[in-house]
Amino acid sequence: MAERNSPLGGAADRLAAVAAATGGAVTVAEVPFLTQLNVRTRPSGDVNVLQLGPDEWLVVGSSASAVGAAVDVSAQRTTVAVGGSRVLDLLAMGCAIDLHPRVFRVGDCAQTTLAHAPVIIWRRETEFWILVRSSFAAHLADWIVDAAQEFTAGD
Amino acid sequence: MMLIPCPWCGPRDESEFHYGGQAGVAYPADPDALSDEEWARYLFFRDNPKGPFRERWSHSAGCRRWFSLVRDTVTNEVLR
Amino acid sequence: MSQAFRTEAGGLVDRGRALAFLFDGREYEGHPGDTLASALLANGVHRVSSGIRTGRPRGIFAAGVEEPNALVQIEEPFPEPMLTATTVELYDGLVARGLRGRGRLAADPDPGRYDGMYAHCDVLVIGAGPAGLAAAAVAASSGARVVVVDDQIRAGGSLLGTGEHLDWVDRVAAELAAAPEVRLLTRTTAVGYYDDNYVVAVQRRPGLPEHRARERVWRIRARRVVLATGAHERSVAFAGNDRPGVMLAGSARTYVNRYGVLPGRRAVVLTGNDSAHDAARDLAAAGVEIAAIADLRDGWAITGVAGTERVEAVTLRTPDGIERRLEADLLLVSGGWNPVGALYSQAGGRLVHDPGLAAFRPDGNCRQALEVAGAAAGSYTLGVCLAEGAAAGRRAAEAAGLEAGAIVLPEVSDPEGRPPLAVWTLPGGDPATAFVDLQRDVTVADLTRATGTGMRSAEHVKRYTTAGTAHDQGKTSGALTSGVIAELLGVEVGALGVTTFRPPFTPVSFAALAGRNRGMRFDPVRVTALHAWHEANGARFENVGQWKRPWYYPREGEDMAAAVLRECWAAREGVAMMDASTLGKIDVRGPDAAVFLDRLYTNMISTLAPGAIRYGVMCRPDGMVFDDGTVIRLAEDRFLVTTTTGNAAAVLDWMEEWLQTEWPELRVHCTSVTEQWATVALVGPDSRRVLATLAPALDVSRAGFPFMTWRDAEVAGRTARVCRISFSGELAYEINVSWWDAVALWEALLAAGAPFGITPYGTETMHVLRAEKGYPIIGQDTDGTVTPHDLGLGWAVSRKKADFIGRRSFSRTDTARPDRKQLVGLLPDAGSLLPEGSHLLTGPDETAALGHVTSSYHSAALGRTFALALVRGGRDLIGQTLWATLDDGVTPVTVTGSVLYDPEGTRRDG
Amino acid sequence: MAGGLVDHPERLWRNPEPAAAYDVIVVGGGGHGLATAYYLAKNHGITNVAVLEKGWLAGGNMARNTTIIRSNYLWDESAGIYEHSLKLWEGLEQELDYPILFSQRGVLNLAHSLQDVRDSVRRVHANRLNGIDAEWLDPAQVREICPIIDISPDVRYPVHGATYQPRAGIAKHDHVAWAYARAADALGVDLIQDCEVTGLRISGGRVTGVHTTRGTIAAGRVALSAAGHTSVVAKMAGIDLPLQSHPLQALVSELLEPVHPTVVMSNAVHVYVSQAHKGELVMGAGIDTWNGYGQRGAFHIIERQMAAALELFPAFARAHVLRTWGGIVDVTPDASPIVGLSPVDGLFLNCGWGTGGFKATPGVGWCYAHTVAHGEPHPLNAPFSLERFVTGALVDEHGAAAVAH
Repeated sequence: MAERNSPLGGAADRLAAVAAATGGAVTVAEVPFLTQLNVRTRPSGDVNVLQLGPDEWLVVGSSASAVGAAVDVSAQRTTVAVGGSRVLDLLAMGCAIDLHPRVFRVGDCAQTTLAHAPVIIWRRETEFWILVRSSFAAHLADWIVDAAQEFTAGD
Repeated sequence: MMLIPCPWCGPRDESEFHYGGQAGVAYPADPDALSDEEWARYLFFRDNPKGPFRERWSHSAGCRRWFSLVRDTVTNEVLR
Repeated sequence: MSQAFRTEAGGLVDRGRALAFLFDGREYEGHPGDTLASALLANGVHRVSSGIRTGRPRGIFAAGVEEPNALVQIEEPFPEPMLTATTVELYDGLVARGLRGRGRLAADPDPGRYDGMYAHCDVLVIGAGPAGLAAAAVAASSGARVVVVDDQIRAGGSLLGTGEHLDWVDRVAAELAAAPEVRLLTRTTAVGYYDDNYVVAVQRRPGLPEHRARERVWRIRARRVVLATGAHERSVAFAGNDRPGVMLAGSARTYVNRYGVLPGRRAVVLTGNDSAHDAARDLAAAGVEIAAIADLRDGWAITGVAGTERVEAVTLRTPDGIERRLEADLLLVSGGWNPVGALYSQAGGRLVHDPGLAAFRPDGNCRQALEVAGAAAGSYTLGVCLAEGAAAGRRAAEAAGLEAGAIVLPEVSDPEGRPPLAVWTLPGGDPATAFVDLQRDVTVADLTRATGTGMRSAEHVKRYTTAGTAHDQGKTSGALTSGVIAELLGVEVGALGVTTFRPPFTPVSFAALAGRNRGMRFDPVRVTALHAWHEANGARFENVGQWKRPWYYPREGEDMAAAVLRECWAAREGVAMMDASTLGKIDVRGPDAAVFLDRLYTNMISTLAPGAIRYGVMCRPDGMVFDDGTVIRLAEDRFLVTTTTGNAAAVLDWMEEWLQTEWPELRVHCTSVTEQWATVALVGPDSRRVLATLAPALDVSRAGFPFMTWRDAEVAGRTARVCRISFSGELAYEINVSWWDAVALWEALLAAGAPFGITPYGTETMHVLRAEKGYPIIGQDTDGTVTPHDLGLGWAVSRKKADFIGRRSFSRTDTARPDRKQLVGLLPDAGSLLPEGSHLLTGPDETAALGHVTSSYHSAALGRTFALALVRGGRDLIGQTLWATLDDGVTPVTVTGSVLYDPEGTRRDG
Repeated sequence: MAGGLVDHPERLWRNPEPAAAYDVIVVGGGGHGLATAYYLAKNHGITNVAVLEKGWLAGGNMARNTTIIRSNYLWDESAGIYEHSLKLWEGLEQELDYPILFSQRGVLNLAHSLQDVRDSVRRVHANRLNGIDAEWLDPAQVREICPIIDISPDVRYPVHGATYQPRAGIAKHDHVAWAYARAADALGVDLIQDCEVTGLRISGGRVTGVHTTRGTIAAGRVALSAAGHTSVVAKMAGIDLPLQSHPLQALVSELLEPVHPTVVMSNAVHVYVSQAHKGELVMGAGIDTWNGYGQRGAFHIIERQMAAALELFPAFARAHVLRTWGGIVDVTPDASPIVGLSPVDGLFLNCGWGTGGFKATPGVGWCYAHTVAHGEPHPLNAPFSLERFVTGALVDEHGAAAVAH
């Protein structure tokens, strides 16, 4: 049976080439096939996700509105990991929100636009994960490759 | 480029939002009870003040929440 | 002649390197650090252009962005229209020419790259002169995030022109450049000040390779802004004040101190304030002979300027009334200084007239979080500028919740000065040669003529004469013009005011503002999981919103018409398939989901049984059709609704708006799953057999899988949801799988369908198939003025429901009219294809149209052309003949019902 | 000569003190108010008229628009009044004896999608039936009219063609206003500036005058013509209107050698551009979505417009934006104006022109003057009554076939 296809599966080489061209100033790669579950409920206070078993998780929060909804959106978005010494400058070329570490800390996330595409930006330890609607993924990849030219050697 | 204070996401550029016009215009409880004139008022007539204006915004590029605020339509200052 | 006017030493140019350039066809040399203007002056070139109206010779008048005269056209390396010689940084190989009025655009595409950056900071300091540097240094000492922008190639501002304390400047600049949270941007001009401290600055980045941006737009959001933009010197209106060699005194001082250039050999100084005396001192020290300093405050006057191409002599009247003719090649003028208030004005601040200052200055209570420091605030002595800057920096740090440290400021002692004279015009001479706006060639005579017409508003006079509207936006002429008008009208200049400043502060290239948002980046291109396959298989694409959708798949030698006929034929007689993934999909769930959808759709949704599907229509409150699609009931409390491709986002917003703002009590959640699912429409009499081979476990029989129901099944080994719906009237299925599985499904369908000649088709064929059945396309057969009844969709409008959005509007007098435009079919009598947009008349010579053609096609199934149209009272006209307009003439058509193919619906179940 | 002063008359207008009473007071000294006053005097012999302007004459939208003149609107009602206006434009320079620099250089309305094409052809056919010159051009023909347009098919939103109205064009807005002002003044109309209306005097359901910053002035009839601010003024009479006021931005470049021979409008990508007589490129942007009276818009609107402009006109890359500004447009739910009677006797409405105000100036002045003089609408503005929002008989110019500006 033919294998699955991720939105940026065909762009892997182009994305990998960015790190080489920029000498590590910008690194970019797709993190495909992540499970994403959209949970709708309005807890008051902390929310925790408990693992109950190999295939079972529990979202726990003292809830004001009990009614919730869980929708599988794993394929709705794909994930693009961007990093490198100039990653903040790269993102600043297309994202209007303030990603400075004083303001946007490790673990923080924001729903906004990057290169005019709707995204979720999630700061991880060493890189940013950009969750992008699958239909916009190719556009975002093209944009990143283009923007990274500013950091390519040759000056 | 105004900064619009989203109650959930904090201040964001106005370009992340969808403008909803005058706030507090409720859908009539019983449309059939309204004359055509009254129905037309609900459909088409909205306040258009020069100065403070309570208006609706939706953070369409973010959390998709609707909220309202008061903005001065001359200075664009968000008053509350 | 090689730089005969360059001083032996001094200045901030790199004398070790020579840069060759061409101006008006002649070769010259300058040095790194020169502007085109300073390099021209170094070579004794004063005349740069001519007056736009008068044609009078014009020279270099200033040394910065305020220059009104020295307009140049860059020819090489790439044509660029209308720059000022005083702002063009000299580079090797520059080819330029003087410009009289109009610039020239290149015919070839611009090879340059442009980009933009967002920046955020606690403190934005605009201007790196003494006040700005002090502010930035103090703010930076607190650890605050600081951005400093300055339009020059190096920090220093006015100190570059006076040559004072440059060691301090360099030290502070170096410290700022090294500080981790500070961004010092030189060659960067703040051009726009918008709401909520959003400042736009443009950075020039010369000398970079082509893959890097030559200009960059900075969009800076600052918690607090310090405006340290300095002041511009202004002229005085007197006869002959436009001659080459007439120069602002402070600018001449800058040429001497900063560029090591003598703007002339022998100078006469005409001033109403102290600053020109300092200029004279520096020029004298550099070797310029000062023939006279005529201080208007002491009763001096000027009665003549001799020379056309260049000042040759100046005639003065001494305080005791003696006329003296002085040989001179330079006439230095100072009519006073104007604080640069453009950005303050853009920020929403007011500029008020300060008689003591003889100028307009910021009133100091702008609504935005900014403050003004130094000359921009009207403080013209160095000590005060430094102190104001430091204080502003400290307050800005405090506003960010940080504590500023101490910094070292240069020791300065401000001299006692005499107050400046408010002087606008000087008597004598021909007012038609007394210029207020040199670039627009506007004179005192022009202003007099304007006020003579009855105009009383400065705005009128400026528009009448065009004063202040040129490339320099009146930087040197604005206040002067107001002053002269006030004199003419006999009012206080303060009462007259200055005109509002508009962005940008200096001209900005279109390309810089466009940045990288060019070509495909202008607007994101959205594609489906199958896009690569479509491209590889020769699809022509149609833009639908941001999506690229396959339009048709021409084979070798096929034109569009042939390809579409073939695709239609396959769907009607065999089996065909289409990528329908772009349809919007929204998961709607919650105990009140059915109630919610009942209110949004015109038809009844709550009666839909789980497992079943219903076509639904949405209206706006005004009763006009907004969107349509299918509603799938997945469970009691769970629906999946589809929207048109273009409306997906709008419909989700629409749902959220009603849920959140009108019906918060409804327990419903809406989630977009448009990209979660890839959708393939499998259409045609053979579609059942193709599906059966790929889904052996699925009962695809008529009885087992009836029309308008759905099944979860495994198709081609993938988890799939199969819907028995049809947008063509044929037996058809919509197969939904995960985006990840789309390619596998598509290829499996191709393989399984091969024996039946399965044919991929695009949007054009889809449109023809649905039109043959009279199914409207929202946005093509509607235009925001069409109700469901107009479309013949009355059957989809519930009469049982108490209310739904749009219902009340149906009973308005015009909306209830029986003779509204209605969707009907048309059969052209001559068999020709009607233009979409053609209008319909009751007779060949009529001009009052009954409506227009919304869709028009060749039909393979009907073997003829047909059309859909919105026609006034159309349903009553069925069977009658109307005339359709063509590009040339009219053609008869017969009105029919809108369902032209298989009206009995016999083909639906195969 | 580039940038030369045209030959303005030596005298334009008196600056009279307001009289105690007038037969008609026109509120708003913009293009519409001045034209209305002129036609009241010229066509109807009503010369005891005052035009009250809170600032300086024609200092509002008249001074801020992009001066595009055309009549190729979709619906018969719109075509009627705009075509009447265009015919008046064609004789206006002679009529008012003033160089208004009316230049019929044609307008191209570009189509960027298959639906744009359908809507465009629909508009062309509708225009022809209304006696309006209109034709559909394919991309190659578009390029013949305007050689600098990029018609290559591989841009983001290719040019599929355009509608063309040869009689359309531009004029110099200030000159038009001053021409009407001068002519009205010459016929005895009082043009009173720095005179803001602060209230409307109404008794027994009839307007009897206005309160102003320069005192109370009696009037038999009051004609509102305060584009952008109409909601504010009408509110003084207790009248609510279906209007929302939005910022609309525009900009000019430096003076350039002739490069752009016609007027190009593109709704899909929001570009409206012509090259004025002096040589500057004059461009209009999209409307800011929010209500605003600040005569200032947001910067991203301008950035967007520049990107779109370069998609169509790569040659503009190194042209420079010299000045941007904003006007206030009052927009109705159907993007068509409201011209006619009001619920208050003797009080008349002219508003909601959105982006169409300038081109309509002579036509609406003519029809509004008729409406005020006769107390009933001229046939051409009858369809634009307030009543249509109740019956639902809208004149929806911003449906699928909308062409703004």
